[in-house]
Amino acid sequence: MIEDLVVAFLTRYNYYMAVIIMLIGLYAMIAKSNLIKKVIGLNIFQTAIYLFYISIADVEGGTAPILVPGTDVVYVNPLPHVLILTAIVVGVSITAVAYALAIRIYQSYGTIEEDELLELGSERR
Amino acid sequence: MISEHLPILAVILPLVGALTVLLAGWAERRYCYPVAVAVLTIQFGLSLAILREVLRGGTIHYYLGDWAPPWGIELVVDHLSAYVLVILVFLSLLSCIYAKRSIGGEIDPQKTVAFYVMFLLLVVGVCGITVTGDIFNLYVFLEISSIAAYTLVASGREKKGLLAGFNYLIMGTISACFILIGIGHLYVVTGTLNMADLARLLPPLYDSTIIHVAFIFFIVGLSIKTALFPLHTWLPDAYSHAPSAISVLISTVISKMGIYATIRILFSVFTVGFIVDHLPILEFFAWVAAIAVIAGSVIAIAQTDLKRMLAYSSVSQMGYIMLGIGIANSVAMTGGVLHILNHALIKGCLFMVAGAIIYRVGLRKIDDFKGLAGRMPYTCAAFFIAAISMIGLPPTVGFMSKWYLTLGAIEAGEWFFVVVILASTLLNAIYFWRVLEYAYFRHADAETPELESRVPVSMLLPMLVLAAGCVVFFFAVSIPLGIIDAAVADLLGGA
Amino acid sequence: MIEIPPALIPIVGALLVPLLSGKVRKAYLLAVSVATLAATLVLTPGSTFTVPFLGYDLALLHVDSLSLIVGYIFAFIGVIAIVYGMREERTGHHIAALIQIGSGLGIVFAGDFLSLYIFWEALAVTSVALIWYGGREDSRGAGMRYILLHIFGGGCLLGGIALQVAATGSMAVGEVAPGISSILLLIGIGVNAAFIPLHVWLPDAYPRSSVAGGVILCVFTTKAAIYLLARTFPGAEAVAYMGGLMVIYGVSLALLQNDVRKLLSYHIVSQVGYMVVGIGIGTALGVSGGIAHLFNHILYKGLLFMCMGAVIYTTGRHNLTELGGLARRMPVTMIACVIAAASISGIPGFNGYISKGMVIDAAASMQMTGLGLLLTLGAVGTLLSFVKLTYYVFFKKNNEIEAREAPLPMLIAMVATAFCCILFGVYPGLLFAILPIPVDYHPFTAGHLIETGGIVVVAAVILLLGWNLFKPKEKSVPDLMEVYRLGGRGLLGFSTTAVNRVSDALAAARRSVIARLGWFVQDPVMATTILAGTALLPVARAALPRARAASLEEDLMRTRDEYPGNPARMWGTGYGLLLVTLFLIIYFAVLFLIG
Amino acid sequence: MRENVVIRTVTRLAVPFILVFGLYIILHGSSRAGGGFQGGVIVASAFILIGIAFGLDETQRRIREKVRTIASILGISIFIGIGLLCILFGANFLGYAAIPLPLDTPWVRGLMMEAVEIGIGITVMAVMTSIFYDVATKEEGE
Repeated sequence: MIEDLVVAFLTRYNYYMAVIIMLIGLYAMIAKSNLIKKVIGLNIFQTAIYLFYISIADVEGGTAPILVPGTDVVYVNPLPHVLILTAIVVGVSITAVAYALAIRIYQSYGTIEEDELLELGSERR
Repeated sequence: MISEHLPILAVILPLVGALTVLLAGWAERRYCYPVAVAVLTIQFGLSLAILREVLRGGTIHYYLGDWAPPWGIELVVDHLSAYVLVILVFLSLLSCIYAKRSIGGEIDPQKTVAFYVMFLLLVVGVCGITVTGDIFNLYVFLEISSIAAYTLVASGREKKGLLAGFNYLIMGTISACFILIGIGHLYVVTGTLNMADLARLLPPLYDSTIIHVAFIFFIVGLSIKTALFPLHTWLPDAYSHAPSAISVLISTVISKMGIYATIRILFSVFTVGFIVDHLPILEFFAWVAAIAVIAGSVIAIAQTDLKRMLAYSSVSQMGYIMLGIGIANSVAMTGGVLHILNHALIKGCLFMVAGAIIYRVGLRKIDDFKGLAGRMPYTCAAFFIAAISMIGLPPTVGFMSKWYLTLGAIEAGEWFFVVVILASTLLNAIYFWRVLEYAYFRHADAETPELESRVPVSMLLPMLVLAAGCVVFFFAVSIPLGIIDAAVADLLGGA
Repeated sequence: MIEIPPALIPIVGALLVPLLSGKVRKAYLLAVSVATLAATLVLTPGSTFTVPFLGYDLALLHVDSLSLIVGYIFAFIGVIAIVYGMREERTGHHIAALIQIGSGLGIVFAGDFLSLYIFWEALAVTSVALIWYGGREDSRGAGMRYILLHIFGGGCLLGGIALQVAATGSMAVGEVAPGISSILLLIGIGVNAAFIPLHVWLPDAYPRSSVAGGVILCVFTTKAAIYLLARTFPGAEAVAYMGGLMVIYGVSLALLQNDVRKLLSYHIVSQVGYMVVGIGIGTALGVSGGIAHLFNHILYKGLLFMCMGAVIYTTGRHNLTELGGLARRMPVTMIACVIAAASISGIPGFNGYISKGMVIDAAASMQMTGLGLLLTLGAVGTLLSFVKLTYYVFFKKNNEIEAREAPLPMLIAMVATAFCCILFGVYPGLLFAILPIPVDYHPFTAGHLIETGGIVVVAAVILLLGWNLFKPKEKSVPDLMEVYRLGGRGLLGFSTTAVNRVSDALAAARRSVIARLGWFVQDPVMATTILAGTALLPVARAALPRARAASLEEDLMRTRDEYPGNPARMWGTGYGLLLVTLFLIIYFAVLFLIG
Repeated sequence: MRENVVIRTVTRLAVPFILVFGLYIILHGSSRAGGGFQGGVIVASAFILIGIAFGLDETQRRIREKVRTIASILGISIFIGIGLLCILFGANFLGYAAIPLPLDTPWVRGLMMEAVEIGIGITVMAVMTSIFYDVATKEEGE
């Protein structure tokens, strides 16, 4: 039983790792009251996916996908890297927007602690 | 010559437009608006041309850089995409026209340039989603438009808009990540990202756990994007605290974009064979949608703020569309896809009315609307037509989708859904008649100050166009139906 | 002649009303209604007018003898109602009235269910407008309840139509086979035809409508439903008994009313009951009697609403207890009202006598003795309540009311209608000539006259014995609407209070779960120690020496104090995030355990 | 910002190398592991470093917002322009091979790809720098 689980874990460990990191990110988003920390949580969440993509591109014993003429080498799959590059750009833009929003929130509310924001919001209502 | 390149132009044009707006705004801030409207008008013409091409010659395939799939990125425009594209561009155009005066009071003047640039970037994303045939491209365009949407929601003077935008950003990004991870899973097992290719390669692998996992990730991610009921939490705040023009834009364009992406993933990537036979997710989907229809309406009844009421009504209407898709026979699908058009017309009109009321008399609460019809007759007439349409009474478009959904549910033998559709009619009636009664049949309090209550033409015109659309498309329903029939046949053809 | 659907004339005509004003508008309204009547009169059986739509051919004009007779009377009363409502100044009121007339005609001439449904809903929507134009404080609620009930009915009708179309593939209006679709259709029609217990909207809304609106309302909605009933359910026995129930129920509640138009409204229920009986019986005599009664009923009930409308218009009062002594002040209205009362009570020489007799005869000829008895009883009750109505409005002494005769347009409308009541009462052949199914019925036979005489005698005896019983009382009589209102209030309460409370409770639960989770995760090892310690403390107290236990307890307290405080909270992104997390955890667990 | 000789000196020394490295990465987009995104970020990091070392106000004055905006527009325009050029010569969008240059097809492709990568690099550089400056300065901005 235990061995089966271990085998199962080892063959798919990149999936589990991705999920674990995602959960860490989600935890930060849920439990941290500071908006900046929430954004960091979001980044961790995204990073999990980047890592997942990179891990699926891996070919055992493969080298970086740069053409080496005349030799018989195994390359790792380059496409996920390209995709993830795009995803990173998207992620960076989202982070930038999130921080900009956090700054604006700070400017208009004077705080970025969510419990205080919540109180301010309910007062206004 | 140009006609071959229409799909890519549909993406490039608003992008160029965004840059032009930026440059124009540099020269003089007030040039932004005419440039943006001009760009969107051309874009609308373009989308009509695409629709014509599709109707004439069937699905258009366009290979970027002449690289044939699966290596290159492929743009595919079929009936459904052309149909959605035309609707979305049209609504963007109208809300852009509408934006001119409405943002005057809601946005800092120095942000006007950024506002229109973001507006056009959102259109880039939306158009990209509709024309792309590549699943990763879909993700990228989804994110482009979403990022633009986050900033636009938060662009107003209203402080709560910032929080709403932040929440929206968090939820939206999580959903995008789920979609991304779904794409990753699919890539692991098939090695391709082209939708048509995926649809071809997936069937032998339908029993693989990874496919199931990927599918569920897609579903959860897309449900957040479309604000399907239990995951709708970001929607009410975002809709009600955004500037009015943006409420119009996201309630029509962004929500439809999510629906479109869902349909694409469900039917063009996974195909009916999977979602019906291997993982009976559609049944589940339909039930969730039915709950959304009822729950959204019930919560909407409790709202006192018009925009918020409309937002919850959107939750319910998204459920309506999803119900049609979930029942998944051709009649119900027709109803669901038709409701994409209908809901865009109706909700666009309603949010425009809400924005005009806020703009002119500064009222948000339904209780304050006493005697409004006398002061804003055209606005209230537009609201009346749209409300009737939302309830689903003839002669308005809302009736047509209700009709097809009912027929579809009956055909599928799903009695419960028939009841849900009829019940939602009743619930819609409750909250819309309340507004109508206040606006038309109560006399204004004596102490209400006589405000200037003429709505500017740039706001009134789009509103009336949409209201007229609600009636016109009832009589001319065969025009969209002609396209939808072909689209639905495409989607269900894989079965 | 060009044959166009008469429905389109007032509906299209209504669009121009806002552009006109003053005398031009009045002339225009009259012209539109007369044109509608003309367009109806030129129709001949077999005329068609189809519009292709959605792959179906919508037959906007499907003319046979049944639709013709109903169409004639609808178009005629349309003209009368427009004349009657000339004094009305509100633009919206005219638009609603015209669309209402058009929709009624639309239903009558619709050859398919889809266009029928469109007009059906238009009828409901414009009715609400007419009710709300009543302007009374309680009009609003009544209009709201009206539209909700009718949208419910419309929904059922739509469902029934959809089923019918799915089953037969045909949109054509015709007889419906038993099944779920027939039940839904029956509910949908029943709402409009005021079947018990769906009738509540009628006495609720009609008394609160505008004066001119009441005349229009009392004609179209219920009668269009009866027409549809005749098309779809001729000869359904259950329907016949429903009609009998309506007759009695309507009459009994009418006798107890104080508001004049409420009294008339309950009489609509009761009189519609006669028509339902006739159609439910389904024989030639029955259906023809029902339709004839529909024809006559529109005349005298329209007249009654006009008279009472005139009374309300000139005096501003609408309760029997407050009225009286108007006979001398409003002689024309009084005469018209007496004619109408005689008609509805079935006095020979007036039109009600003819058709009521037909229905009762039809019931008798089918050996439905019980039903016949009910109908006769209803006739007695009707007579009683109209004696009461005319007495308390016109003849009772009351000198405090200052009133003048109603304005000229109203008088013209009333006199014209009263004339028709007598005309069709004296020359029933005129009506028999246009009935859908030719019948051989002789109204003025000795048997019928004796029967009527019996009714009058019984009524007179009851009046003599129990005059005081019929004295109007101020207290209003409860009806089923109260029950429905409770239900509606429950729903509103549910969505405003319960939903909020549940969501608050959920939010609180979520916060506490998150807070605890957050607390635990700050330092899982220490947290476990604290939890275990707290759980084991009682055991330790029991098992260990006191000093030892005390020191353990002290340790625990210290650990608790030292524990990183500040339990985490979460924010508006709300349970969406939590759901996603839950999903991921489940996914993780499933993947890990199953592989 | 306080005077810090070490940081300033190191920055002075490092920035040219970073820039050159960035350009190298950008220019290897067609044949090696490189490209506009990566290179653009590296170049941007040089500007960010300057901002940290010499103070934001000083740097803002040197590299104005307008310049950054123009740069980003320029970059996208290069990308779109080349794409449309291909359409003009009868190929699909970004179908480089159709551009009539007196070279072999692979060379044309490589050259055009480089041009596109340069465009992307300029945009990424400009946008990244803007993000940093806008977030770091106290003015309002998104």
